[in-house]
Amino acid sequence: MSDSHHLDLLRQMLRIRRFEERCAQLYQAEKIRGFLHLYIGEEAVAVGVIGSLQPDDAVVATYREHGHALARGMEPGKVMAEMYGKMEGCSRGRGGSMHLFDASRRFYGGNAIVGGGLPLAVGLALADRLRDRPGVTAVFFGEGAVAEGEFHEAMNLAALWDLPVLFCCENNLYAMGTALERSESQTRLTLKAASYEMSAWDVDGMDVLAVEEAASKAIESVRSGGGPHFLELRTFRFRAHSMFDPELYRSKEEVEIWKERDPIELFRRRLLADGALTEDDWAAMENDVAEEVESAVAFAEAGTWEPVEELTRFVYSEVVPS
Amino acid sequence: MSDSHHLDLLRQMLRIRRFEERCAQLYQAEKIRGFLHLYIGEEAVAVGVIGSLQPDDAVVATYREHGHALARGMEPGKVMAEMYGKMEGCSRGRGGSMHLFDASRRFYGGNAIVGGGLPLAVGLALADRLRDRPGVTAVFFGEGAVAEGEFHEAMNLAALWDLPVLFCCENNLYAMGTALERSESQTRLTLKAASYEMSAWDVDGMDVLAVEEAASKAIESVRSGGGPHFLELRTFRFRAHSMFDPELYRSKEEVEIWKERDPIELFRRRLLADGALTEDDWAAMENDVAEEVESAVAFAEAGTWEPVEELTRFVYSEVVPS
Amino acid sequence: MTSIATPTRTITYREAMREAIRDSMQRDDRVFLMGEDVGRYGGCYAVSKGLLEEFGPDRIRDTPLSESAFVGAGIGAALAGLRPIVEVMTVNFSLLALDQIVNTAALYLHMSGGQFHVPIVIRMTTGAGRQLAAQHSHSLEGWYAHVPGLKVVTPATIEDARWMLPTALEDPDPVVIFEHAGLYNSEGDLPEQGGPVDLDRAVVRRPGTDVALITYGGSLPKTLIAAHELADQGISAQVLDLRSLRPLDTEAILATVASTHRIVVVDEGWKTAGISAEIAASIAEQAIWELDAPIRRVCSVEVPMPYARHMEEAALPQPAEIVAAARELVGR
Amino acid sequence: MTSIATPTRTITYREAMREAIRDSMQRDDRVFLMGEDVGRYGGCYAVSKGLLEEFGPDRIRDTPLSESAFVGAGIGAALAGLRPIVEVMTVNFSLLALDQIVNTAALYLHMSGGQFHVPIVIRMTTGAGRQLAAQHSHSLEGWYAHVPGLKVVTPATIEDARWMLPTALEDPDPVVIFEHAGLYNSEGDLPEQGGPVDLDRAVVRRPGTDVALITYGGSLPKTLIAAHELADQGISAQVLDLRSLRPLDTEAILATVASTHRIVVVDEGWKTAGISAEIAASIAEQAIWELDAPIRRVCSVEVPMPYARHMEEAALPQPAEIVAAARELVGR
Ligand SMILES: Cc1ncc(C[n+]2csc(CCOP(=O)(O)OP(=O)(O)O)c2C)c(N)n1
Ligand SMILES: Cc1ncc(C[n+]2csc(CCOP(=O)(O)OP(=O)(O)O)c2C)c(N)n1
Ligand SMILES: [Mg+2]
Ligand SMILES: [Mg+2]
Repeated sequence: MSDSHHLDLLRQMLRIRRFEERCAQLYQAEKIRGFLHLYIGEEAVAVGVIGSLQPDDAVVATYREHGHALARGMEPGKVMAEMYGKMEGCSRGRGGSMHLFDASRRFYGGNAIVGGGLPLAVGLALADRLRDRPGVTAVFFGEGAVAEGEFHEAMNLAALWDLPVLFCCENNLYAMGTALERSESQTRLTLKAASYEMSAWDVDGMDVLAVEEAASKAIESVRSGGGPHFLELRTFRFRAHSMFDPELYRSKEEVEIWKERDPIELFRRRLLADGALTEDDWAAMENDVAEEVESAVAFAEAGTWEPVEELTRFVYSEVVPS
Repeated sequence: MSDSHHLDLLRQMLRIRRFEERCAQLYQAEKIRGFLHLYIGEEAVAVGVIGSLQPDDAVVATYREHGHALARGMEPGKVMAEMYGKMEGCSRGRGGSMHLFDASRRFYGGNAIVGGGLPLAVGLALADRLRDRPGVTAVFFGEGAVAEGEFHEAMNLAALWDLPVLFCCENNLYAMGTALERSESQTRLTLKAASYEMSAWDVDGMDVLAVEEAASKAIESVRSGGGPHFLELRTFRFRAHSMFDPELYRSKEEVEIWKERDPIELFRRRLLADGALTEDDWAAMENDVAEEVESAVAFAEAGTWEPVEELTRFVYSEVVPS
Repeated sequence: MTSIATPTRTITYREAMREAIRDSMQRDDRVFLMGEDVGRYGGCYAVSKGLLEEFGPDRIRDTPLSESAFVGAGIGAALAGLRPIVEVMTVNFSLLALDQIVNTAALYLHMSGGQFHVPIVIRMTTGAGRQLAAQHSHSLEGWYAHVPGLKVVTPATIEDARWMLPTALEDPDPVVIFEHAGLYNSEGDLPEQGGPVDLDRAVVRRPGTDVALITYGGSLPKTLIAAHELADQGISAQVLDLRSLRPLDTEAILATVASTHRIVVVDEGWKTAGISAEIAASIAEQAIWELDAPIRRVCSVEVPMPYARHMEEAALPQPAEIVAAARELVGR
Repeated sequence: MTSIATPTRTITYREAMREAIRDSMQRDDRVFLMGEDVGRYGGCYAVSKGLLEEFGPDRIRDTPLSESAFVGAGIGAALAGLRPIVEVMTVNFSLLALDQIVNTAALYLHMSGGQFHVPIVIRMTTGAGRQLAAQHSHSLEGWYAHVPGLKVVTPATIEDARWMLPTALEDPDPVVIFEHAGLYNSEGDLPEQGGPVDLDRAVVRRPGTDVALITYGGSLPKTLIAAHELADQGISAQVLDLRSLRPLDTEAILATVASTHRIVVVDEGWKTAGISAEIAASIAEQAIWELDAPIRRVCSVEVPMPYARHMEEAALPQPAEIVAAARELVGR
């Protein structure tokens, strides 16, 4: 892979990190309300996987999806405006942080029901298959969702029907306050896939190149008719589950140890060592990203409120979709 | 095992067979209505497993549970009266064939929602565990139920909490008209258990001794704190799914081949060969069973109809349970 | 709605449904049928019998026992441009798919600011009357009618069984079709020249002036029997078939009130907070002074459905009760 | 119900709930709490904070994300003699457990001819108002109230938060407790000498003669504000807190009608076929001639709940609308 590609991976992760750090501030400032789930620490996963997808592929994510939305190329301004609840937001201000959508990029959100996106992904893939379209559907979910019946049903259906689905399990070891070992009797998640005769790999989710390599291989196999594939992406959430979480369930030490494996810092050092990145490049990158984030905030600030009269619009369709 | 025990196993299977053959006639005669799911061909499973349980153990079954009810020692008269819809029935005539209950024998029915009994069994076992009672809960379900999310959730919970549950999967190869290979991407069902780190064996469900041996071992392990256990009991339904099923989905030949492995006939021949059974014994056994079935029918016929005024009784409790 | 002039043929409700599915699949290759045992078994109620042979396993798709996943998959397929008909064998099992129906199908369009349409049709059998006992006898139409984003229809006639589906498939939003198990064997005349019918208007199935009997779905035949008996007793009862429970045709309901001033609502569902409550409530809000008598509701007794025939009959609305309620309102 | 004489102390709704759980667990070792994050996390809404340390992981049991299984397990444990309190984090997720609640918990006693009691208590948070958007803002109390075999209560006051649970745990049948998320931080005075309260009677929270405002749960505070404003405008509004949605205290509802003759029902749930419909319907059936004005319902607008604050406020019932509805009925 070329240096420029590596620099781009670094930039993508940095964009997400700075964007969300700003979101946290804006939450304190009460510009953003509701639930806010930060992806900080897990950026390598969304960047590595989604960067390996094609425009015609589909993405289904969770309520912790800012990183996925940005990695998919959604405009930061529209995403930020959505969190502000502005009409210029990617969901018209109706969804907020948990419900980012972008039909033009086949970004199907943004689902706040744990496991709820999994059956949806199976259906998107079924449609692509029945219409002989080359699309692959990547669905993201946490390790906590593995305990849900919908995970089981969706895995079986995708495998049984050989559908082009890439199951991306973001194993950050906690589901709110519930550690994996208190959620699963068998914590080796790739064994679940085996029970559906689905191929599966576990991947270091803190190493963006490892994620990218695994994802590319898996996507290629899925696209070429190899059936669905399961990726366990081992990562960690550096921040609380949401802005309300006092984090009683884990120690500061545990978090600190994981922070030493910060995917951005690890990759930055590596590129510096390789000489692919200079300190100046880095400073410039930080600058560009900071500008992008500030213009996103400016866009959101300048946004308008949806007129209350439009509350009942789109309960039902105004036009018939083709 | 003693000859007398073997004869008893044979008798238990025969009781179920003749009882259900009579039910089929009574359905034609419109004495029994609603759905009627016959267990004919699968008798060795209920007899082998339930015969190995203790009185304090609990049983949870499906809508195909006549055999389980009889094997658990429920009076044939009360079961038949239930199918007649008589007040003397084991569920007061309110449940019918799909909802046989007997609190005195910890027989929790009789559940017509596929997979619905599985979470219930986990809870029964949890209660026994929390109260330090020695009970084991045996839950029966078909291979079709394995695709349901409730199966997945219940298996994980039982294994995660190390609960005394014996999961008995009656794999008769079809879920209504859906063959196992059209229902599961991975048809080796014991692999499912492995994905929950639960021990599992597959057993020839047409050989009552094999079932009994496996069940006894499994129950012993579960009771002694070994955690839940999964048994796949390979069997076959000789009759249609229900009285409405035209059986378009399978060939007569397939059914005929399986009938050659009729669990009753196989075991009868074996006992005759061993000299444990004589033709006279067999004739006597047939006689006893026929009498039992006829007295059950007589009991049902003599039964009374619940007064319509009692329709609203037991929507809520009349007494506080201890 | 059957006009007398046109030639008709006699078919069953089941056949009308099957014809509707076949015809829709022939016209539009984006349409497919998915559900438990819709293929090789021929459909639990034989509605899809023969379709597998005609359309093959891709379009007549047997699913495992996974209500949440295959309904959710139908929603995903609809989002991606197909026109799935998802059959949930019965409303009783739809409880396992409610999360997908309520939290995804019903919300996605509004929540995405108008971006994502979910043109799915979900068919399910509903109702009691066949001694299937408590877990197989629910009527939860009222629950579905409670949810914005869904459309809920209840074909009660042969013509609606034949012609509501094509309209539902043209609809850009999720439509839930409730088919009462007791109707499948009913026969009726279908006009040869029929065509798609609307999904939102109630229809007067029998004119009348003294009292109005408002009902839908599986209760329509019983209600017509009651109206007939009332006629024999010199009482002219109008019968309004709602056809759609969401949206409710409030205009038609109010017109009925204005013309008869006495209302009996007949609903196989439980009374408390069911669709019968909504009908009574909307009248109490919008036409209370039009009433010459209190509103009466004839619904199932609020008990889990018992197996024994006599108990089930006692639990379900019967023509005699409808007649009694109407007579009480009319005062003779 | 707070009598003026007795000494009181001020605590929050959340603390009252926690005290109720702790006290019940201390009194009866068959009682245990089970649900997602009730233990180490301290409860999504901090209700069970500190209880794990006091009672240990067997009785304050964290569950995996498996709503159907752990609710079903609670039902099984109740069948086997325990007294589980199962916390479903919010009503939105209870859709995944509905099969167990409706097809097992609600049916087993009747279906078994009276053999199997299911003394389970299921607690869930309900309601909107915190900008959590469409999938996290449902109010489905009306759905649960539709189901025979369940009891459904909606504590709206500190005293009910503290004293409904012990009664629910004594109850031999399944009781569903809805806790509105907006109430947890509310403070109030709790009588030191309190004790278990009934689960089936409505209570007049504010006397009044011109109009009655009937409500429950999270809408009670808004409704009391409206009544206060109405008083300032010279209109005496009675406020009836239903407390229980199943059974409904019809007697109290009819008494309210008889004393005020004008009814406004306030319900955060959607209007169509919700609990507000049942209240209006029962009045239209049993006390229609007592009414001096049509019944009015102030409910949430029938849309998925939007995220933006101004849109969410527009979608939810507000005191101003309640006031307007009441004034319209009173005619000043
Ligand atoms: C069905 C359902 N149950 C519970 C919740 C509440 N909840 C939101 S996120 C969450 C934890 C999910 O953990 P995981 O799947 O590992 O994803 P993560 O948050 O770690 O990314 C829970 C319990 C929910 N949103 N949906
Ligand atoms: C949740 C649910 N879905 C569908 C049905 C309809 N149904 C009843 S039995 C059955 C097949 C079950 O097959 P299996 O689990 O293998 O048990 P078997 O009948 O073979 O003993 C189906 C689909 C049901 N009762 N419950
Ligand atoms: Mg996690
Ligand atoms: Mg089977």
